[in-house]
Amino acid sequence: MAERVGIVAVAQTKYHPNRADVNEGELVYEAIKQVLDETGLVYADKGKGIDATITCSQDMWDGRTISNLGVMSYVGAHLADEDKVCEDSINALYCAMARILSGHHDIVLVAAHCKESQANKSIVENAAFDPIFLRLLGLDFLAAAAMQATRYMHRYGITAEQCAKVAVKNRGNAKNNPFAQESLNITIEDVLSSVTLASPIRLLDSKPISDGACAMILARESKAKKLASKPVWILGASNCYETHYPGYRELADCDALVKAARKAYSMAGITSPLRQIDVAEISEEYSYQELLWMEGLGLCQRGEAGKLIDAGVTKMGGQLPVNPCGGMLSGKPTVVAGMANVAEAVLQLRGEAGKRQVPKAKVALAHGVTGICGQHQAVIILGRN
Amino acid sequence: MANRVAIVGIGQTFHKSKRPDVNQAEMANEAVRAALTDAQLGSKDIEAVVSSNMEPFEGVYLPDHWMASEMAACGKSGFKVATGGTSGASAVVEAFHLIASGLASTSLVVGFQKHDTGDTQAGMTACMTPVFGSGATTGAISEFANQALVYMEKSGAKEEHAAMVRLKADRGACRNPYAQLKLGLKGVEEILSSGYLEWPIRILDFCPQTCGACALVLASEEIAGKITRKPVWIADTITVHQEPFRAGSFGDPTGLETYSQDVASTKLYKRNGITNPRKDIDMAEIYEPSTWEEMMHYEHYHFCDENEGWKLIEKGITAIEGEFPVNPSGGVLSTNPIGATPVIRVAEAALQIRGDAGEHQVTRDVKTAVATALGGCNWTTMILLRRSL
Amino acid sequence: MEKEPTQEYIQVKIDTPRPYRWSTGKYLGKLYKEARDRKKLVTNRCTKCKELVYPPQMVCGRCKVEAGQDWVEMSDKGTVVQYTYLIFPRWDPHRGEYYSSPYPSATVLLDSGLYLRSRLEEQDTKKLKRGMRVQAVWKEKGRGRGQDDIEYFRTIEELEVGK
Amino acid sequence: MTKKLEELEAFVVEGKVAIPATYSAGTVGSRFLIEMRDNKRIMGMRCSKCGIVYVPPRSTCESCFDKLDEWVEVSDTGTILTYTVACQPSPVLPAEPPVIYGIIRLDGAGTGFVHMLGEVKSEELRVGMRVKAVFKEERTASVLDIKYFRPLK
Repeated sequence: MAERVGIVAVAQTKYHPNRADVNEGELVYEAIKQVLDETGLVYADKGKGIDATITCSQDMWDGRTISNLGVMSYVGAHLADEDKVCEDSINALYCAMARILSGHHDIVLVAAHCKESQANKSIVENAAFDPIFLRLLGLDFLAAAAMQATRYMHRYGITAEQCAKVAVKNRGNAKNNPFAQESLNITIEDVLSSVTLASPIRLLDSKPISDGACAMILARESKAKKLASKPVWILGASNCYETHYPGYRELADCDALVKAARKAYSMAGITSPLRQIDVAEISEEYSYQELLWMEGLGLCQRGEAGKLIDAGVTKMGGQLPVNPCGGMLSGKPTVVAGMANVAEAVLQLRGEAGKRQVPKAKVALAHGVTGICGQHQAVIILGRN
Repeated sequence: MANRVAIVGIGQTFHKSKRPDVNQAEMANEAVRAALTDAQLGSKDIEAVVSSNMEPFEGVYLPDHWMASEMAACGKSGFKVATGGTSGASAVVEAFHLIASGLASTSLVVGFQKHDTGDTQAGMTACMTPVFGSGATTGAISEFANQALVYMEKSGAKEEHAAMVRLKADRGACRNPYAQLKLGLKGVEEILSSGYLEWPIRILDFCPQTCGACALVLASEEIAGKITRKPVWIADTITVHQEPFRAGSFGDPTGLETYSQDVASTKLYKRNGITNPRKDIDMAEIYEPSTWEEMMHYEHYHFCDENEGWKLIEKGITAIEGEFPVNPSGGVLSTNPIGATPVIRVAEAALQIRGDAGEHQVTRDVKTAVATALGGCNWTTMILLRRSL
Repeated sequence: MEKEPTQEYIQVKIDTPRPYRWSTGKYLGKLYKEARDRKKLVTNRCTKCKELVYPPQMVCGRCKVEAGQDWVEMSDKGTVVQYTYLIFPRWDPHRGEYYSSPYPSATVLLDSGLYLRSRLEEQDTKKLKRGMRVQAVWKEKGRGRGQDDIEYFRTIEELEVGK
Repeated sequence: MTKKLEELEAFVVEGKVAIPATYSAGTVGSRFLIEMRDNKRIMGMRCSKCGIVYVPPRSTCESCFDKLDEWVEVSDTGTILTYTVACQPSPVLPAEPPVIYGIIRLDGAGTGFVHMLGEVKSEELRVGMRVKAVFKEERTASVLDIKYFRPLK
């Protein structure tokens, strides 16, 4: 059996609505500098430092072909190994994990950035739709998500109040997270009376525009134990695609997530996720998604996530706190969000999550999603032991 | 100990300048089907799909999502990578690691580019944002033009040598059923009378724009042993990126620069006991967007000494029947669907090892081959293939 | 694979431009400020390798360390190292139109040691030669676009110094 | 040697990336669009193995990966599977908001068809509502040759 892969350092920028004061490189370096300082690592050849870098960014958000050109100096790519993954950044971690498990690399730096503020969200997202049958309709991820929300609520009787509870919970949790972009003291009524963006999704059901970066260092077990006093281990990881055309899918289910989770759980030896997982960080660009993805993750039966939020299972102090950091709803950029979830999970497992610490967290779940109505889903299970 | 990884399926489209009969997804699907057929596997046998494409060329964000079904990716693991021209090689590298790590036992690599959709040169120009100034964004052709000028002066190569590279490429392309440009050129004079794109790059010195896709099926040793008698083993891979050169991205009039090709090949050869590349490797498929680039790459990959690249072409050493054949497929000069181009390099090198290259099978018995890719600002990825490990 | 030519194939044309608000970042911002306010090109010298970092950047990509703030003012004169000129107009993605600059593009080695990609005023390609001496001509109006505040380099009559 | 570090300020450069694109609908997509343009017919593709009828049509079966070539005409009426009312202005919307989107399972189809809904008040919308395609007078072989789907009276 191969050595396990450990996460030895994590860093995030504070998420912000507009980081016009820095370019992409300077932004990502804010996070990278921290992980380099923390581990004392330098960029070097095999055996002496970082063996490879996996970056994650999107040309469409950066407005630049080969977006990694903008960060290459800051990630130590000169005369070194670098690759760029173009999905949510949690997949860059998966890629880095493969590099280590393959035995070819010992220490890999992973860095992701996105400045949503510098592009137009609708135009970028519209470009993801099939240009022949969908794009001219003027869809963006919001409109598609809204149709998924309608379908999900219709099919399983999920209510707008239950979705609003997610928004209230996460925005409240954000008060305890120094990296969160914003925290709000809001009520269910505030959510339900906020302006409708695309029914049933309202302003407070959705995430704000956000800029930020995240960096991490992964290492094989023997190295990880030397590099960090509290390494966190990747126990399981997987990802999965499903079909593109939203009309071909049952949007109220999320088969890709079911498959990704099943694989990650089997690697991690998890048979009863709600009982075995202590804290979960789930990417919810819109409030309904936290509920729908919980079902896909098998944290409850299909259609039962509303009951969990009603019962307070996912709040701080509940059986399985979900998004103690405040989630995407409190401001995390697309692309970066999945890695930020892993970073938060690592802090939880190290017991370094400050006021948002979930007591005695030993196993954590981090989730990342890319594309239209969760077309590409990824799950990583992390553990302290 | 890492799992061994073999290429067990190879498929590509017929490459053309325009493909109105298929959308991008259907085009990729042709290559995927061909690779699965070659591997004698069904779509359900694939566990992971790694794809490569540069989004601003076709203006599709997350094209792997649009094309997921056609790439047999639904219900499978996978992701897309993009590193410029090397994207396809990056996809091979990551798919290789997925199997070597045990995270998957079979994986599909899909590279594609549909050039009749957008404007490739414009897409490349957009690799600099306007914050750096428009003087800096002269596009790829200018880069290669500058580089050619530097190389001519430094090495003593003449335009005739560039023409010989095209002639060699064309001879290969005419024997390769999948190649795009098949000109049937008779001699260098014909090439030397073609017009200039940008001094001193002639139209025939440069690669075409292509619609095409290429797919590979990679498998673990266990699976490969069950399904094929002719596995091609991925012995090693290496990626080396670098900072832009002081005086532009590709040409180096300063003589100060270290080339990523040099660093990558030196490391790769050392790790794999290759002391004399032209002897220890039997053929190469390299990424040469221009004729001049091919001659320079001979030197940077240590196929010959410095300033002697043009002599290899002059002496016919790199011809199909030569001592060390390079790009018998016709290479990038004949076919260039950028996202797929490095995958084609690997595919063609693997076909040579299998002895399945048909009319463009080289004379030399190919046991070891190397495939290279060029991207970003002179970034390199190399993949070393062997008939047996 | 060939389809009969009579088949009608539909093409969907989409030309929505994608707007962006790119940030220069802090270091390149310094160049922008000096170019706009003083018609000077500045960049930082890496405190480790002592080489000019260009465009100015917080990190020296070659040394892989923070480059520091040793700001150096570039001379506005230099020598043409390489040049090339467009024969076909090309699509400029940042203008959204075919663009054919009449000005040849050159790599100029500034006397202060920096290789700079810029345009040459001289449009007669027969008069272009490597080693020719040139001087930056700054835009009088509309500065604030960094290196683009230099309109082009004009040919100057002078002996090559120090070469 | 320690120099006082300068406070540096970034500039913001406003601009765009504009590369026009021409997407090939391909053999299957073209036939679908041409049938709508010329005959106001909505065509689907049936997988003879799985029996699924795809609308819009596709050349590869989602389920069994077989090549598909069995064209079938489906009805221009169908049932709403889901919908949304996009209320806020956006540069990509084809009309002034509100724009209503829906996924409609056309009679005879096995999948949902994504399009717009019209001649209906937002509060009347419901999953399961019966709707019918309204074609434009001037048709150009585009997915927008259908103006929208309106409720069946």
